Amino acid sequence: MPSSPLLPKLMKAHGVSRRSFLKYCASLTSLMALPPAMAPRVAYALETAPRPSVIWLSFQECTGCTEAITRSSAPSLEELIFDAISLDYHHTLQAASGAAAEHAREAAMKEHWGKYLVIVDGSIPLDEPGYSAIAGISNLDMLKETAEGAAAIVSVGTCAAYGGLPQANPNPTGAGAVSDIIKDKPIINVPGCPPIPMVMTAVLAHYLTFGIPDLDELGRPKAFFAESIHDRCYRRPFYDKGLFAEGFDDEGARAGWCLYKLGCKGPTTKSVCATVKWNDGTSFPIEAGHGCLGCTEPDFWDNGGFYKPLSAPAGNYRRVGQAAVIAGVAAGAGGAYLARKGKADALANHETVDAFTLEKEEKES
Amino acid sequence: MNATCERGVNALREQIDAPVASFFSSCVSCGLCADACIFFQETQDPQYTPIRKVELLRRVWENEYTLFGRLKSMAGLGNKITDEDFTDAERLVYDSCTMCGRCSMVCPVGNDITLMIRKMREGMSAAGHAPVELIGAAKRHTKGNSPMGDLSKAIQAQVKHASAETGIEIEFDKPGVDYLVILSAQEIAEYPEVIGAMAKIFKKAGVTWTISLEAFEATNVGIQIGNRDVAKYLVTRVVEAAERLGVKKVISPECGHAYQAMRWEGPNLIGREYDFEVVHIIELLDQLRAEGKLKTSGKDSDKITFHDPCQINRRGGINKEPRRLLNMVAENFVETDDAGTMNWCCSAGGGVGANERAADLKNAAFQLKKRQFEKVAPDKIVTMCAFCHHTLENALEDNDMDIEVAGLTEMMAEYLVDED
Amino acid sequence: MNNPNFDLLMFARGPLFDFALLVFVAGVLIRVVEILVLGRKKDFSKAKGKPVQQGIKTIFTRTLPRPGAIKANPITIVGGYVFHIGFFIAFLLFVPHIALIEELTGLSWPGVGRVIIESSTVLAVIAGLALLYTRWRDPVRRKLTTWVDYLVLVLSLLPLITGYVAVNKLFGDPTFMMALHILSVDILMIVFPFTKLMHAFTFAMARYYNGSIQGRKGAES
Amino acid sequence: MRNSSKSGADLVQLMGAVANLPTGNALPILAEIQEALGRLIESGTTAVIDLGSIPFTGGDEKILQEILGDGEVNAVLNAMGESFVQETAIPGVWRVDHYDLQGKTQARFIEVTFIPDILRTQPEDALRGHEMLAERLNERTGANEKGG
Repeated sequence: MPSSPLLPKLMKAHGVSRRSFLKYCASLTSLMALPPAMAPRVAYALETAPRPSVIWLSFQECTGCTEAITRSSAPSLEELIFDAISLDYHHTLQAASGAAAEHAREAAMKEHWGKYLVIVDGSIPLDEPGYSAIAGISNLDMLKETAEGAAAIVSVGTCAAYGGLPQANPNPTGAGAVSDIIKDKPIINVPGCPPIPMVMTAVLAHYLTFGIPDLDELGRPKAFFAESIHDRCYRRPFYDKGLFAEGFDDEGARAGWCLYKLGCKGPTTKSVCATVKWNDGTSFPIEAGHGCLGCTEPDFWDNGGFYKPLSAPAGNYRRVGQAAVIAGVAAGAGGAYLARKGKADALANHETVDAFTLEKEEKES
Repeated sequence: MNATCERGVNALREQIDAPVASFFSSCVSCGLCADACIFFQETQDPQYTPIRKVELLRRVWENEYTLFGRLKSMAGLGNKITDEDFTDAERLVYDSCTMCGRCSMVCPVGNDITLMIRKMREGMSAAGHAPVELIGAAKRHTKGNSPMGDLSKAIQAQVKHASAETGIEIEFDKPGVDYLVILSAQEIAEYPEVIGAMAKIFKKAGVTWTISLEAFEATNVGIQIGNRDVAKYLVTRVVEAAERLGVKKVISPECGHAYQAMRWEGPNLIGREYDFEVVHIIELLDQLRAEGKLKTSGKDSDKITFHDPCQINRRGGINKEPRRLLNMVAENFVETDDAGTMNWCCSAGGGVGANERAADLKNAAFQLKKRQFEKVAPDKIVTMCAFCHHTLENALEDNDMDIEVAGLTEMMAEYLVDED
Repeated sequence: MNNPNFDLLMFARGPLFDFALLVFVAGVLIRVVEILVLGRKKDFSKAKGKPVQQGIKTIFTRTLPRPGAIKANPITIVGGYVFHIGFFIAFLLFVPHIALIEELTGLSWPGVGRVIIESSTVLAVIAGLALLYTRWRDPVRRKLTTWVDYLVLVLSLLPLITGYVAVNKLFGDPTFMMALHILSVDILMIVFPFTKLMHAFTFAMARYYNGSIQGRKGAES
Repeated sequence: MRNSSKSGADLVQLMGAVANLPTGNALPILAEIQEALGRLIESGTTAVIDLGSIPFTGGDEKILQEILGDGEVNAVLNAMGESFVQETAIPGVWRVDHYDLQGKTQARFIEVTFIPDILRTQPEDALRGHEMLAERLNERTGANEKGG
């Protein structure tokens, strides 16, 4: 029975003790920023939640999000969560292809109409349906069709959440985000390029246990996107001390100084990268020596350049500056001409005065 | 050819140059100039804030010499200058300003407000808004040879008297001598002792000098009124006499604005350098002292303080010279507060003394001097400007203060070494 | 989906900054050219001192007040110092600002830590408020002050306040506050050439002229 | 530039020092513990405080440790990584720190309880233990039978 809870059986199969499961639930509760008293409820929900049917749609994407979520170095409970879902359609992972694969999707939709979860990675081309299609069905049609019977949609990765790289200027395909198209379903955005796997699992766990998490104005779960990377960055003390790397290979960079001047977008980027980190907590981009690109934010490709400091102007200031000098000098010259002329006229109009013409007519007598 | 508002505006237009434009561009309305002004200090009336006194000049500058001002005028938002504006400025530009220059010293952005008052007066006088007393003096000086009228007879009598008293012959209009001495009308009328004093000192120093009967008057009411044409006319008399006589130097007497007129404004009024040098009498005395040609013996035991004339010290750069001289002859020399570069005006310079309308303001301003003198309580106040001398003498008397006032030249002559 | 806060930030950093830069650079150039072109008549009087040297010297020496001046106008002078010094420390020594200047001009220098930047900012704001107060309360300054002066003072304080709020995340979305911070600077740049903010450039000219006029006479300045 | 490597090391130290400055959150937490302990005595209500949910640095930990101290029980769990369950010198107040397989901190809790749940053997595990023991006994007896 696909809808029966599978987790206890899986745990047993993997030789995971219940104590380990409780420990995991406690940690998960903390990660989801839920009160610790909720831990037993998390455990209960995970144990009893029916195994949901999940349809994973991949559109204009690079498969990085799928890679990230399937690349765990050690077997973990995160994997169990994924095992707990019934991934009925994922055209990269599933064995079936072509018509058979589409049948699987249709069958799953039919069987779980109104209850299945749709996960989307990749953006949707809106200019021309033919830019991206699967089995002859355009991404737009497939999303609309699949979303109709969905209980909720999780937009995984910045492309699905906000348009991402395909939408970057000049946006050749007219790429749009899921939320640009689907307006009548709850959508959880888990942006990132790719998102942190642990965040994806925690969001799924939250969905499985308590439904849609608390979202911010950009549709992101607040538990993972409330604080900026800058706030929790281990290099922050250097920022506060005024110590900044000037190049990627200078002494400051090697000493671990702040990467702000090298274009780090940490201050304007909300994500838990600096605390949860990547590859099972090994590191994150800033720790690896590169500034944050701001990948969890909309339009991050076009926000003024990856290597330009956040405080630097982002427009055509060089050309404008030159134009300003020319305009200033030209207008100054015009003003100068008028001023000089005014003064010359004044001097030409000078009436020589003597002691007897210092008074006004009516006063003189 | 009569004074009109338009003539006044045009004169202001002529006066605006890069310094003025930079001053107005820089003013941040901090108000620090107010405390530098003797009239504000004594009245605490904010209208006497120095920079406010030149508002009219600022308006002309904004209207006519700035792009944004021009655009404003084109949009009908400009400000039209009327004769009333000039009338309103009279009391600020003439009555409550002695052009003492203290405000120019304190302005944090470096505005020379005093210079702008001088320029304002060009416009005021051209528009017919100069004080009547000063206009009268200008007329008298133009027609005669001094602002007090014709002083030919008086100067001849005073010179004769000095000659008789000192036994030194003083020749008028003698060509080829070292120095041409010019005097202020105040000295001729009130303090003629200075003539004898100079005669004695120059004789001892072995320098030759003369006085010109055609141009003996050093003062220049054109500078006080603020009219360059009048000032030029008056300064030309002295320049012509000096060059005709072929003197090396013209000695500017103990008179503040005369020094400004002769030494600093004169060449610019006539548009060329002089063929001679202009030195202030105190500068000259100090030079003679340095050369060992001025020797004194004995010292005055009175408690003496020194009053710095604004135009000679702050605006003229003669600061250490009088002190070096005074120390030769004064045993008990005490400075007042703020003495030197930041000294306070005698209260009546820059034409204020002649201006009846400003009498109350002048009296109010003197109270500051009074307090300073009371603090030092000197027996004698020495100065190097006949008009300061005159003002202090009268004001002290009006305020029932029994303090003697003396000119420095006269005092130096008194202690000249008597050997032969 | 867009982040309106980030879009505002990009607008402030992008097109509006470009416009502000245009107005600022062209405006300041016009104003400076306009002053210089009026020129000065040749002075025929024989110099006693050294006008050029004293002019240059006065640019610096006039930075210090005359003895006694502080006592007479404590708020204006002390407030003025604290405001200017604080403003320039926050502006010129905060590394993100240096990064901006480096981007524009290629010039760079070391910055200082947050403690110094933030205390300077706080002091500058307090000083600015004190200056505002004395403008409003003191009869001399009240009479001199136009509405533009009040506006300029307030506009000069806004970048300090918004910057402090943004960096410390006191309230509001930090990205939004950062956008407001840059917006406030853009506005300051735009009003700059039209107001007394020009003194930041012309004070050196004014002090030079004053010094050289006095210097010619051998008088102090 | 001469001393830069040295100053670099100093700065790393400094960075650590700055990161470990107490945030001032230790005392409020202790007050909360005191209150929770009262409730535990009165009504048997247990409480859990998640130290990961608020800014809590090494400096804060030190203050907490100074005041709570070490108690009588000190258990190490080996459940998908280590967990340390220690009773503090204040009986009824427990520290529960979970680490993952890589030894990274997963979660830090203060539990105010008579015994942390995680120490108890879970019925499901006991059930599995019962099965396992039966299997093992079966194997042994089976082997004995064969061998005997």
